[in-house]
Amino acid sequence: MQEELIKRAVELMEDGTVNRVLGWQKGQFVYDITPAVFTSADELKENFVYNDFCGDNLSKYLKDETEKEGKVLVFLKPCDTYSFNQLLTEYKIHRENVYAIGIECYGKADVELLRRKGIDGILDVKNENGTLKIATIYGDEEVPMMEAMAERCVNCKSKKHVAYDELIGEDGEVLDSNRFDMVEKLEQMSAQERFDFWQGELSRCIRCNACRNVCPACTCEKCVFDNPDSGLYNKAAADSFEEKMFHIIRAYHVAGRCTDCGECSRVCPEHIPLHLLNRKFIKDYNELYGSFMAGAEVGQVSPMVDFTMDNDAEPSIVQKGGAE
Amino acid sequence: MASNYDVTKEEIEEIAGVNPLRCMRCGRCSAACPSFDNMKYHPHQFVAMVENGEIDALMESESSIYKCMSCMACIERCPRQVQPARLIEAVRLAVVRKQGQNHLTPDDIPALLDPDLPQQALVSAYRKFTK
Amino acid sequence: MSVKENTEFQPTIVAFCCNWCSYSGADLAGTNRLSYPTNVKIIRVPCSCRINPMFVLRAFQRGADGVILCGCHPGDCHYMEGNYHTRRRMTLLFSMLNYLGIESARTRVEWVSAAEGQRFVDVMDDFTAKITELGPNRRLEDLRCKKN
Amino acid sequence: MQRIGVFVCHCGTNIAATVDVEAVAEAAKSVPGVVFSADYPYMCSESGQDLVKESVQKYNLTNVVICSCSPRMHEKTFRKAVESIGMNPYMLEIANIREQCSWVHKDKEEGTEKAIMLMKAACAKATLNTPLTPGMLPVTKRALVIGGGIAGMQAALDIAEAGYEVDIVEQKPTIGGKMAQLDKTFPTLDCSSCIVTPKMVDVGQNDKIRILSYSDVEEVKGYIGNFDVKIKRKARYVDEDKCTGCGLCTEKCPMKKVPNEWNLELDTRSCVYIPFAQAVPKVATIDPRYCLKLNKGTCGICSKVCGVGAINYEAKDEIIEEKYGAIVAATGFEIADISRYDEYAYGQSPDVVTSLEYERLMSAAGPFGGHLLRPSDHKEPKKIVFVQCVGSREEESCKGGKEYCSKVCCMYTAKHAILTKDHYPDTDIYVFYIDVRTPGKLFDEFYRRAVEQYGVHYIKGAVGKVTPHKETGKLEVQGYDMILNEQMHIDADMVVLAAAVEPSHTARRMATMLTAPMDNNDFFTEAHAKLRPVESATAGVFLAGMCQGPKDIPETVSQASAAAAKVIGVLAKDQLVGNPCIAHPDELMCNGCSQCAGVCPYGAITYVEKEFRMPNRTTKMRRVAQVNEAVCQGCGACTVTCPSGAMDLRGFSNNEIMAEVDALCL
Repeated sequence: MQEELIKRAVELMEDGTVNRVLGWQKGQFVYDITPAVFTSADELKENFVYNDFCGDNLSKYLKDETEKEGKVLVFLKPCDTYSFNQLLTEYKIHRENVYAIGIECYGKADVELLRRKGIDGILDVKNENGTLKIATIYGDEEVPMMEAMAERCVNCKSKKHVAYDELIGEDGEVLDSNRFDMVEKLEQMSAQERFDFWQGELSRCIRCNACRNVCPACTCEKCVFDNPDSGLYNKAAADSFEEKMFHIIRAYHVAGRCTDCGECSRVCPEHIPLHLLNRKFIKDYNELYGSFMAGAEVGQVSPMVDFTMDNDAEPSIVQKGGAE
Repeated sequence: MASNYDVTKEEIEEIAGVNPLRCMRCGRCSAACPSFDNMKYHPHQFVAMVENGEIDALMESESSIYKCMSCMACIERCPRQVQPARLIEAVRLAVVRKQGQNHLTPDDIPALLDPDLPQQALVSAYRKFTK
Repeated sequence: MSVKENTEFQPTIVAFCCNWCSYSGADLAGTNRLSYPTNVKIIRVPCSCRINPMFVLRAFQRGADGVILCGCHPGDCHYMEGNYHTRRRMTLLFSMLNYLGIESARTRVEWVSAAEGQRFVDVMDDFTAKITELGPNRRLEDLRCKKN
Repeated sequence: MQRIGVFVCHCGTNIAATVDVEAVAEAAKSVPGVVFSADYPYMCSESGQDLVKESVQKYNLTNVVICSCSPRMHEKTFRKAVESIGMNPYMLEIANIREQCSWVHKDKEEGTEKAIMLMKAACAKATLNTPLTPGMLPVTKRALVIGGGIAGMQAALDIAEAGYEVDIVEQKPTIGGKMAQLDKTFPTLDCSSCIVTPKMVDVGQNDKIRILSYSDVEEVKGYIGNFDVKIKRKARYVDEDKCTGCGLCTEKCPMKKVPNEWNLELDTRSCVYIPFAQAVPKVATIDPRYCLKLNKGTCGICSKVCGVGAINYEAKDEIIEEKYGAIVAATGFEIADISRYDEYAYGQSPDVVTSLEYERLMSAAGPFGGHLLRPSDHKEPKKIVFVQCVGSREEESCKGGKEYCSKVCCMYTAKHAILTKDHYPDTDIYVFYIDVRTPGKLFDEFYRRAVEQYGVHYIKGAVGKVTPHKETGKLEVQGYDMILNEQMHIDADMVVLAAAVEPSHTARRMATMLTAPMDNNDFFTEAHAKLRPVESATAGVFLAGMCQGPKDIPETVSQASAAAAKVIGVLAKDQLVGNPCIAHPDELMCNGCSQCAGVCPYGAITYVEKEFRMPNRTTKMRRVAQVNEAVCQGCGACTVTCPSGAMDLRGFSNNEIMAEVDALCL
């Protein structure tokens, strides 16, 4: 796959369709991939990589890239295409300045899951027919890919590309995933249990803002938390509620625009399952106002800015919790 | 009101799934009824009498409940979705149940099936069973 | 800074009221000398759709024990559709707060028209009673900002 | 640094009885920013206001907080007072310690405590107050009336009377509307065209009024005082200025089989046509769907016979752009499609007609010259059945009917019955009704006349089925009489259906352009059902006639005149004062996501590409929100939608409300 992508990128660069390529660049280790812009065939051949750890959603980088001169080539996995559409809906990408190639994806690995299995000192990882052959400084290991797959990929919502100029590999279907199972599980808990769960998760937050910076929906010029006129201006947590407030507001602000790409949870250095907040909003508005998938089409009206006169639920339907 | 049958208007309304208060007394149901001349109480009267709780009179009026052909013309014409035919059916059912004539259990049916039996009769019968 | 220190618990309740219906409804309660608990403190906003989830959270952060939003009845909004937006936003926000383990009885939206002084009082009586029953908002309050 | 003055009102004993006002004034002294505080028996009195003014000057106050009654009561009074001495009125805040404190609480200790908190919240907000200046908007002193029926004509005449220019846009070739198609009017039996055609002439001859007939409104931009409207003038193929309306072309036109809309297609007309004799403007129009010259390149007779050379086959649709200060929507109504009621055999027999068709059948200018004949065999009907409420008062879920009462049917049916009996006394007339609704001056008397004087059979009941019999030419009507409790069968010659009225099919498109709200039935919604019945919620857009809801002619005319008065009220001003408490975006923060535009009920938010200076002397084009200050009403829906907080509301800013929250919770 990697060779195929490089070959096509070089072709498009040589025939003048694009003048640079937005892709994934090798890191120091096989699993620490970074997004990068390549401007020459040599750079591509040397540093471009596409493997099981290329989870980064490249669509957000298009916001800046498409403002520059010339067309940029971008590779989009199915879930990335939703973000791509959503950014188009919000006028964040200049469509004419981008050439999008949809690429197939069978799920990406999460190195954290390997580490939790006690695999450390990883030198190399190869995927052979669904089995990861891992070379470490302590010897070789084998792990089935399914066991190393990121949560968001296990519960993949769609293998369908909703936007592209060209497709490499197969297009898939929108899937019936189990992505709301954990949300449901939390909903079943008592208020105290839920509170304890989130207390435990959110108290680890160090307000590094990685979730915000990586999120394709967080494309504000300046975040509301950095806006002195918002009344929320603060750089660091002032009290124990601050992180909760930050994460509620963050999830609220991306609700209806979040495509559930899962980047927030992927980049969180504290491994807080932030996607569970986003998914709660998605689950709620799907159930209350009809199914809606942000980014499925360009120009959709989000349920957050829409309403019906007669059929909307009253806020009083939220009744669970109470004195317990 | 002294009742001979102990069937309340709420029961009839529940069986029929009809709210007689929606009726605005336009009379289109009775205007459309093909059995009008054979019925003592006419479709609109069913609505009004159920609303007033006069269930006994309806249950006793065989000429009314058994002359309705369930053609659903009244339902079709009604501008307020009152559905008089469903009320009539509900009264019929109330009578049948009171008389203990509802002997057939679903298990009895396969043995009684006749290939010539119209499909509609079957569907109609099942519909009654589900009520 | 409750004057009835060391007695029963006095909750702090913030009520956001839209200028056209609920704030007038509250005024009408006053004009008719209908009494409701002093715990309720009203903030006037032009429309219920002006109420940002940030305000609700901020109130909790600063030590409110309950937050109630009042607006015109659906269909009667002075700005035609503002309260429809409020309805959606707050349903989702409350659901999220509930999901985080915050007692959902601490948040409420009520539609109170300018003519419903009595209803305003009933709503506030009921809400205050419920919050008093729930007790202080330990889960969300900011300890450092609370004076006692 | 802010210098706040706090003034606490006793309101006689209204406040002072349950709130220790001296304590509140004393507590104010320790609030940050407060440099002066006082209490006074009646702040709103002349001397109370003077105290505020003097203190502002004496202590150089930048903000004033008044602890008194509800701001809904005296906010304006105090704002005026401080404005008179040069302070910005929006630097003043009110703490409502009467309606929301002293009047609702009994315990003085608790009341005082709460009053102090309310005072502190008001101070917290006041500290963040910024001076606000309402925008002044120029007014284009011309009005647009959409629709040339009786509502539009009346509104235009009244506006013109006041000396302002008016344009009427009418989609048909002539003004006059539905009223011109009526035969007589109830309950006076005036000849409709005798009263409406002089009005049409008045409109045509008024030099302040311009009629843009055969035209459509294509686009409306702008806001009260400054609407920019694009109007499409459809190609008429006849030069309006040259045509004298002599009608020669219509006589000579060989294409005579065109269904005549004017007579509801009960007869035919020529392809080049003048809708009716009294049309205004009296100008011919070529129907491009049927013209042989336009479609096949043959014929061309009309051009040859026209003495003034008015025919122009090359004409094209033309878009004109105009500016207006106010708009009257008078888009009128149509008769709802009743073909789905197959029980009444409408469409199966030509002798089953709608009431408007019956109106044309009776009209002297109608297809039979005023002689009432059945459309099928042109014989006089001897037995006529009228059916009320066809498609009205019906749940939408039933047959897609209208839930509302069409209001005019009861009266026009009585009119039809009386007129028919007047001309043909031996006619038998049956009217099947659910209710007869006659609220109006002389209405019930009129209906009773139909029953008592003319012997019209009014039957409380309904029609279940109409069966046309080919052989006899009769219509068998199966009906039900609720009073006699019996079904009846009538062999009728004609059946007349009182079909529901519905808003013009163009109304929704128009409402979208005007950003005016509509109800589920596509009627325009008034700004307030009781107190602002002729205004749309969109400033500068006014409503007249059936487009707002079913109504009869006098109601339509009075609403049109009322709308005209409102328009004149706008046009008479040289400038409009805006509301300063409106949304405004911080362009540096705005990220162009466009969510705010989606929630704005007034369409006040637009987006522009704007160049911004960036570091290192570079620039960048960015999409940012713009709020039209004239259109924004200040609800704040956009401010909550804005994720970055770039959109804020003046007078109720995020910071101000947060400060109030903080003050009340601490």
